[in-house]
Amino acid sequence: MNNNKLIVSHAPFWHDGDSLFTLNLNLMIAALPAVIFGLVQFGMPALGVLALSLSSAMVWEYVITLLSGKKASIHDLDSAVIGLFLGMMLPATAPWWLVITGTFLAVVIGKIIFGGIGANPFNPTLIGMAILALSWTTLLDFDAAYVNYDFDFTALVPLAAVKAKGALAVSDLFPLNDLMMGKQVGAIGTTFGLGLVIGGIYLILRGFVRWEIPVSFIIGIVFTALCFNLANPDKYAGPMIHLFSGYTLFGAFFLAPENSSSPVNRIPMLIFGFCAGLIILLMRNIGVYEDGTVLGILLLNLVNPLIDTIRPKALGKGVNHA
Amino acid sequence: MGDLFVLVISCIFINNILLAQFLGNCPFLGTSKKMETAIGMAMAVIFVLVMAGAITWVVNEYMLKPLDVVYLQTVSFILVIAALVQFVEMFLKKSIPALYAGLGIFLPLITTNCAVMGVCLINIKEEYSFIEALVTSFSYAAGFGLALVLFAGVRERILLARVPKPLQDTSIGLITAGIIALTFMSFKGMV
Amino acid sequence: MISALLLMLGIGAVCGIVLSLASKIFYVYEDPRIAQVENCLAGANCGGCGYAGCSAAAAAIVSGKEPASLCIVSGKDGVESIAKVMGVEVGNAEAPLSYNMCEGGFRAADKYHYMGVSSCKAMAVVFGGKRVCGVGCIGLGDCVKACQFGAVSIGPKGHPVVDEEKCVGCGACQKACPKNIIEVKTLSERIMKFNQKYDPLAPCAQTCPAEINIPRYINQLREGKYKEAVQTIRLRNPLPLACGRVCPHPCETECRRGVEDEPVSINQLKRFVADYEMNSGSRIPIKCAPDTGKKIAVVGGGPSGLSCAFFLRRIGHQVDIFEAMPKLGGMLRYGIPEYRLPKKVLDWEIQGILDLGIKSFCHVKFGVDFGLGSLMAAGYNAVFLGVGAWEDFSLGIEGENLDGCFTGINFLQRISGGEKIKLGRTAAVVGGGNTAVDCARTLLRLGLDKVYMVYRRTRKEMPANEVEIVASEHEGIEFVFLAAPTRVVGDDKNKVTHLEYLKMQLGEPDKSGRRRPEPIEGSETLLAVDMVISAIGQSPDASFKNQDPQHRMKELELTKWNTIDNNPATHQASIPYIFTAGDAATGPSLVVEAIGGGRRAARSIDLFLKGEAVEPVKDSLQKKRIHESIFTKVDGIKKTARAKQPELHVNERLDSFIEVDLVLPEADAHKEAERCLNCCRICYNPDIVFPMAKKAG
Amino acid sequence: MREMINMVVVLTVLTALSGGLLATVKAKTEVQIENQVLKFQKAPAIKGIFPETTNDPLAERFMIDNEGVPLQVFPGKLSDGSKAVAFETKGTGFGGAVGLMVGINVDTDTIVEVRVTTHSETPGIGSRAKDDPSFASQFSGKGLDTNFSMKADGGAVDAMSGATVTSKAVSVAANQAKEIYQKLKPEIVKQMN
Amino acid sequence: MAQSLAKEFTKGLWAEIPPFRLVLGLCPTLAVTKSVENGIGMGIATTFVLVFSNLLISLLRNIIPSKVRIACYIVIVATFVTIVELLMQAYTYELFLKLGIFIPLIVVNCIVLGRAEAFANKNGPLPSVADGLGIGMGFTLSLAALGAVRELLGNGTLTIWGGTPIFEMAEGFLPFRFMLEAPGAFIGLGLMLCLMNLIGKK
Amino acid sequence: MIKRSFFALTRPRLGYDMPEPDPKEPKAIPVPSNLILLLHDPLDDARETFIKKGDKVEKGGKLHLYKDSKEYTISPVAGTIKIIDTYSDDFGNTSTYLVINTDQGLTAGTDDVQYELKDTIASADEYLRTLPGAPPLKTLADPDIKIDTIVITCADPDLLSTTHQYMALKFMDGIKEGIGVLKRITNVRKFCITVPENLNIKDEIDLAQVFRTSMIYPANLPQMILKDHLNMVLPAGKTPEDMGICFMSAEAVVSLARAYKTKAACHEKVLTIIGKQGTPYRVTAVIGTPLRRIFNAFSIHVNDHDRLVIGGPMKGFSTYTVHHPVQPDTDTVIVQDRDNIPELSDNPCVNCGKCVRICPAHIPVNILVRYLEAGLYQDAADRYDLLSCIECGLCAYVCTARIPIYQYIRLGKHELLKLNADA
Repeated sequence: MNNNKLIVSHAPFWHDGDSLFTLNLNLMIAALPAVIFGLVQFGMPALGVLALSLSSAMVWEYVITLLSGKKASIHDLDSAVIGLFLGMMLPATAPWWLVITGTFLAVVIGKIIFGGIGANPFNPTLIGMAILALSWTTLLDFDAAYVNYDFDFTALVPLAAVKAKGALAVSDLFPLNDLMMGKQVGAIGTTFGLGLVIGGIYLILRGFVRWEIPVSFIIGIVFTALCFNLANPDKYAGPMIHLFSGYTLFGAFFLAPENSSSPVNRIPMLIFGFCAGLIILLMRNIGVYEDGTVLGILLLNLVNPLIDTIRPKALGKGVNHA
Repeated sequence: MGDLFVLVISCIFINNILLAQFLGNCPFLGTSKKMETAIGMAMAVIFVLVMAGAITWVVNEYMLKPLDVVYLQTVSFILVIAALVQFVEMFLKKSIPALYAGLGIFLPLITTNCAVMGVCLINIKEEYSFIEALVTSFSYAAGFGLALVLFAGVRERILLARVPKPLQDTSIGLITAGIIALTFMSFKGMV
Repeated sequence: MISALLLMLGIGAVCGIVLSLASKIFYVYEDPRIAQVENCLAGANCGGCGYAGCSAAAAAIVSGKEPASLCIVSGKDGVESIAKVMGVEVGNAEAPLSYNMCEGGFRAADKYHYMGVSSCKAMAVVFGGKRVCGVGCIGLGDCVKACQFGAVSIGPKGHPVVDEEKCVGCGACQKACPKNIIEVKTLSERIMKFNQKYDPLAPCAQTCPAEINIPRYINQLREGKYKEAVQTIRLRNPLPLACGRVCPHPCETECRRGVEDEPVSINQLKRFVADYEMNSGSRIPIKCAPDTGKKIAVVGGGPSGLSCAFFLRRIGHQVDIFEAMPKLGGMLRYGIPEYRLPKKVLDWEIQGILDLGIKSFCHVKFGVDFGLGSLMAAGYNAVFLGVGAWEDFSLGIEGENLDGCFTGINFLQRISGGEKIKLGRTAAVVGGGNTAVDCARTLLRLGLDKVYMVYRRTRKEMPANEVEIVASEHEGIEFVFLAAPTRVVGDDKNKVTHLEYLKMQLGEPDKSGRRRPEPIEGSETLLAVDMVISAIGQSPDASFKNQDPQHRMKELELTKWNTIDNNPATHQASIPYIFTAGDAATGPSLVVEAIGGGRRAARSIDLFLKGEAVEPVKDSLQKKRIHESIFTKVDGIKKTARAKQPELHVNERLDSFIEVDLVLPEADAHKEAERCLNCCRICYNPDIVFPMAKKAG
Repeated sequence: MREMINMVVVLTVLTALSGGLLATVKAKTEVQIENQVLKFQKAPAIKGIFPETTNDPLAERFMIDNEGVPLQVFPGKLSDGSKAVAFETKGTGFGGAVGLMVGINVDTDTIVEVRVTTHSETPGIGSRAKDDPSFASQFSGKGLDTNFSMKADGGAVDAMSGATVTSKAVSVAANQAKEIYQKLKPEIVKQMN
Repeated sequence: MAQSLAKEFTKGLWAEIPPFRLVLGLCPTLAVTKSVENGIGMGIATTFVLVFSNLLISLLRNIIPSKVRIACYIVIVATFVTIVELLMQAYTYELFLKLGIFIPLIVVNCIVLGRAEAFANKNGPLPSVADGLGIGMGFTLSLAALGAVRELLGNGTLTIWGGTPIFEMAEGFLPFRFMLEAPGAFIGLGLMLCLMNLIGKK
Repeated sequence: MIKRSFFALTRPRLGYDMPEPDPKEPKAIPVPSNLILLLHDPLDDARETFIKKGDKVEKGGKLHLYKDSKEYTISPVAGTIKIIDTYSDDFGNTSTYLVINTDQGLTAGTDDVQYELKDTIASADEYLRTLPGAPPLKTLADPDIKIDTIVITCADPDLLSTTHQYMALKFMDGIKEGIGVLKRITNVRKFCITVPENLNIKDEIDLAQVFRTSMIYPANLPQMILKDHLNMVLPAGKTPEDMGICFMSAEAVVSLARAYKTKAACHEKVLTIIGKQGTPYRVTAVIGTPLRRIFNAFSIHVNDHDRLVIGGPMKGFSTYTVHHPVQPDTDTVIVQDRDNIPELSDNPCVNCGKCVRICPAHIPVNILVRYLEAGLYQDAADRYDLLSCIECGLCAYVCTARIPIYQYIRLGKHELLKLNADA
């Protein structure tokens, strides 16, 4: 008699080896260049904010799963990614309670109550960020945040400066080179444009992020910015300032392609990215917001279920049986 | 013309009747579980709101004002709206059953929809002209419909997700609505 | 002031006139129930239910898409009044409840490690699920996920537990379960549930002709829930007191413990809880479904009639019983002697059944005092014939009519009726069945010196219950085996003096494997007795067929054994509105058969009254076994002795008709209940670990 | 038919009764309501604009017609003897209309003071327009030839930081007041006397 | 009698408390709960309408023909709403300003019509008044609770009546403004609903 | 197992395996003492079986479970029936298994029972259904199904398997002969052969149209062959048979040809066995041989938590017992070591969309799987193309959340069938 109990499962019996863990790990690896630059630029406080936000996000998830008696799920690193991204979007001077509240909002309100990973209709990081920004505007004002820092470049937030003074007035303050190399005031992890681009390209090449969304997002930004800029170059800044300042690039590579809140079909992905870029520029140029990336992507998240219905016809669907 | 356009944008997006003015939440949560229902409801609201907006404007302008009994607004409006809706429902049911099936069945819901009454009152309060009243009524209704349809899209997915038990249904619906309200803040200041 | 008044008057009038005119002009017909239901709803048109307004919700309720409890605004009263509007169909107003069949105990071992979709349905299609036990619960909790009301949870033992408070009877769990473990049924449906081959049933429950859920009540007994145990039995058997005393308990023969040890004394446990109720001084209330307004006549107040009447009454029909004898009970009263089933006990039990609201008319004989015509005229919708088998077979030998010759049932009946019969000193009882034994033991108690039992075959072939035979041996009855009576010898006064019989010997086994007795030529022997009682079998008394003036009665067909011809699965006779069960249909058989038959007939009658096709139960398990539930060995059983039936001492019992068998003491009952292996409440490893590996390797 | 008549009659009677009842209640509360409106909405603003007057602007209020829309005007005799008027205009902010009471010195054609009367702005941000004296004080003493638009739009008003839209609403209201005043000045002066 | 009245009254306070148990009357719940004061004011106004319309409807329930009953109820409710509106204007003007359009909109509050149809329509005047009072109080309580949460977090104060806060957060507290905004109202109510569901689990 | 490449901008490509250019003779497994045969009739306690425990069977004897049952199997050995019992098969099927104790010394040679094989499809169906390769004779013989094209697949339908390619390489003559037989006994006039594009077949095939199929999975699935080569799109929920097309493996054709040539059935099935290290072995074994016998021959030890896969890694099924018999359609058997089995998870879909983009049938798998998880099978079929699925398993292969998507789909179709059957 044979008492071996074999494993019985359903086909396929192979797997390509991807898992949530590798996906999220790679997202974090891709964010590293920008993170390291931010740490160097903003020093210990930045490290504090990042460490706290990463750990508190994981703790929130752990606590909630514990309370609701579900299986612990932090090992998939999803909450770590949310925490890291949220931290990257905060100024280095953010107080501890702001970080913890932010991760709570992001992880619990943004993700867990919708049913955990994959079920969130909106990008959790952005939900946390949007609520923080709505509540404590002054604390997230980067101009005010870095008063005590001594930078070797213009210590003005580019987008805010553009908005307040018009593009013409600030045209010399922000050379493209500086913006790309992170010589600008902003959140911990979003100033180093080059680093973000490198991270983004890494993700795209390794297939962890669909290229359609970042590319169309950037096209949307550049195209709209160019239109505005051509219409009134004195008031509206050119595409490069818009692209390399604020959360734009971080949004393009890390926020907009967040899996569960973005489309999966090709055409919808292109629409999604482009419209996000467009709406962000509208908000920057004619709305009340200086940046708008956060709400812009959230708005497209909302439309996502609707546009993702544009999809190719399935094989054999609607074929008349002859 | 430009003013009207601004009015339309503002009514649809910025002062969205549901998300900014908190009107019409009961049917919003009730009819957003399925996309088809949401679309039907949206259409019905547009239909009724435009009619109600017109008729209440007339009642106010040519009956209440001349008689100096503006304080009877509430009573007269609601009665007129209720009668109108019921009449239209009966009319559709008999005469255009196809339309009734798609849209008419939502009519009873609208009688007690505070969005309809609310918009009529806003029209009077803001002292809009007849054309403006019609346009605002339509735009508010379109805003309601837009929010409803978008919400239904998201909600169809949420219904399939593993939402924790105590949060299911209305609770998560409200929270989602809150986030939608948040995203609608994008349009702030655009007009 | 005046202007306001006038304005409002105007608006009101216009609205009123327009609406009332419109309601006439644009009138469209719709199901009147929709309006009725809508009246019951809150009318707030709030949309909270997900429907577009109350009339849409009402339409959904009327069309059956939604339950009556759809509206979140109208309270409990609203739901009830909606149910009333909708309750035009019988049983709809009855609350369905969820109920799981496979419960508690340990889990069967797995035959493999499963990896994949975590759902019972998914696992069930992969090699029938990973459990070795094929009929039971898989335990991944599809039912829990399906329940919207949080009423189902996986209990500590890994099986679903239903919280009846929260259950609304929506049926989602039932749909989710791939193995039919969990069911949503109304009380009526549960009463009318018959064993089907995919039910998780222990071998005992498969065997019981009344289909009682034996492991369930044994477990309830073990947990001290005697009332619940009685209710479990009453779901299938209205006569637990009587059955607990006289049932030959075929279930015990199949008991899985009996494979390795002595079987559990199931019947004594039944008797224990039944006696517990009787002795507790109060009756456990029996729930009945709401009245349906249908009327059924039950002819014959024996076990099958009582059973049929009981179940029909419980599912809401009105039932009247007609009995030819002075009292109800049939064979239980007149065929079974007092020392086995005291009349007091029987009276108590029958009273409980009548208390449900069943009327009884005794001393009226079918075909004589009333007939089919009068029943139909009285407005009965269906008739159940449970007239029993009261006609003794005659021996067909010379001298059968001599003074001192009796027939079995007739004799017992007369004794039970209190008639004084002239007795002799010695008697021969011909036959080997229970009736014969009963006659013999009764005779002893009547003070006879010597009682012989004359039987054609050997003791091994005697159809009487083993315990009865043993008891009669104890009581001193002499057995004359392999003896075929040939003649009753009488004296000149026509009084019996001897019984002549021919000795027999066993021949070669025939096709059925039994060795047929063959007479030994010239071996006539005389047995000196002054009484001969022949108890070699009975048939129904079908004289009503010819006595009834109703011409339709001619259509009632009988079999060659005089039993009423019927469809054995539905118990419908050749006249569609007549149903029959018990001895009248099967010929002499067990009480418990009659009870099961009565319930099956009740189901058919119910179907017939509802206008549905009277069809047999689908995938019925009557007298079949679930293949994989039959084991040839059961591991890990520590042998413990079966509880002994306490009985009256022989000396005491011979002089009286006091009940011989006594009820188990509580402690013993519990001990005996502990012996139950909980089959189908626990998943078992049958000796086959997994079929493919059995002997092939 | 009877049923129909019954329906119509019941509904009609009910509505008529309702009308009568409401008319009664309205008549009883009318004066009180008017007082309340003055007390809570206008009085604090007037008080702010004309801290010291020799007359009672509330009591002396009068209505003039602005292209068919009645406009309530509060005349004030300032302590320095000059005459001033105050009236209310509206601009649109985040949460609906922002009411602005504008006091204008009739003699000098300069703004005396402005006060926000009603608003439903975000507490703490937009509401600073009402609470923050520095914002309102920008208007004080300005001539009516000033463009009260925001500086970004080429005007003379500094926005409150973080409350651009509310600031805009106030400036719109102020500009509107300027126009109305310029248009109706003769009428106002006539009425005041 | 008294017992059953008490039952009708208390069920509105917990077992059927709107808008948590009966998910109705969401619009005012969301809109006016920026402070406790507003919530209580709205609640009292609604209670007033509920009690009187319930009373009148239950008195007239045998006179009103069923086909126009909804129209009649609406008229009755609207009348009381207007009365409340006028009274508030006359005596609590500040509150009236804050509640704004939501006072006339009580007329379309599903709770009021719902109770009229579900309860007053079928019961005598006394139980109807008890029911109206209970449901109204429950509504007031809910609004006050949500108002308290939103005000405390969003503004750092608690104002029961009359504009002066009875409680203020410590000096360094930076208010969570989000709670005062529209999204905060939705999410706050959603989370409270979840809490009620959790507590409601037996 | 094939892992994804480091750079994964494009979608993964899984290539079919190839047999060695000049394959060796397969290793023959001796006939074991006990054979297990499966009958597709479920065992019903109520009915009396036609064959009984202890009955003697002859080599080539036809076995019915019930007197009138249409299902049969042919005993490849002479022996005694030892066990008749129920076997819960994969995907809700219940069948019956017979254990036959082989009479020693009677294992070689021709069948004891000779059939009268006529040149009609009915006659072939009557005796040859259980030939190695499981020729679809039942379909061809069914008068209700009109078949006008037969596609012979020399390409293996799943990865790792090389059985059919081996047959094509070695027995091209047999295939040609088989086509001749098929032309003789059926009315089908159109014959196609699919040959993997890299397979080195020198013979000219003139009897049939030759398709050179791609070496990238899932090019050899019937639906893909129809789409790529016959320019025919199968309507959702339809089978190729509904369209008049019948697929037949190379081995089936070869054994059919042999059966007609020798007038006797052959029982030796060619299999590809993939050991724990991924080593392929080619064997022949009598149908009914328990797999354990084959493993013993190659010293493959199957332990706890290992996985035994019948068929390929993408579409096969895993069984729970090493006694599972070789079946007429068992082409490949894979033994996976416990360390090589990828873990599944109960994570919900994270919407990464890899499945959507790899799906050859363009199904919105991300939404579909949500509906299936929620048990909304009808909606899934109506709105999200459940029935369009060609069951290649690629979605589950690439799933980041490691959801058993393919199982959900199979379950969904299965439940839907049940639902529709009930209705």
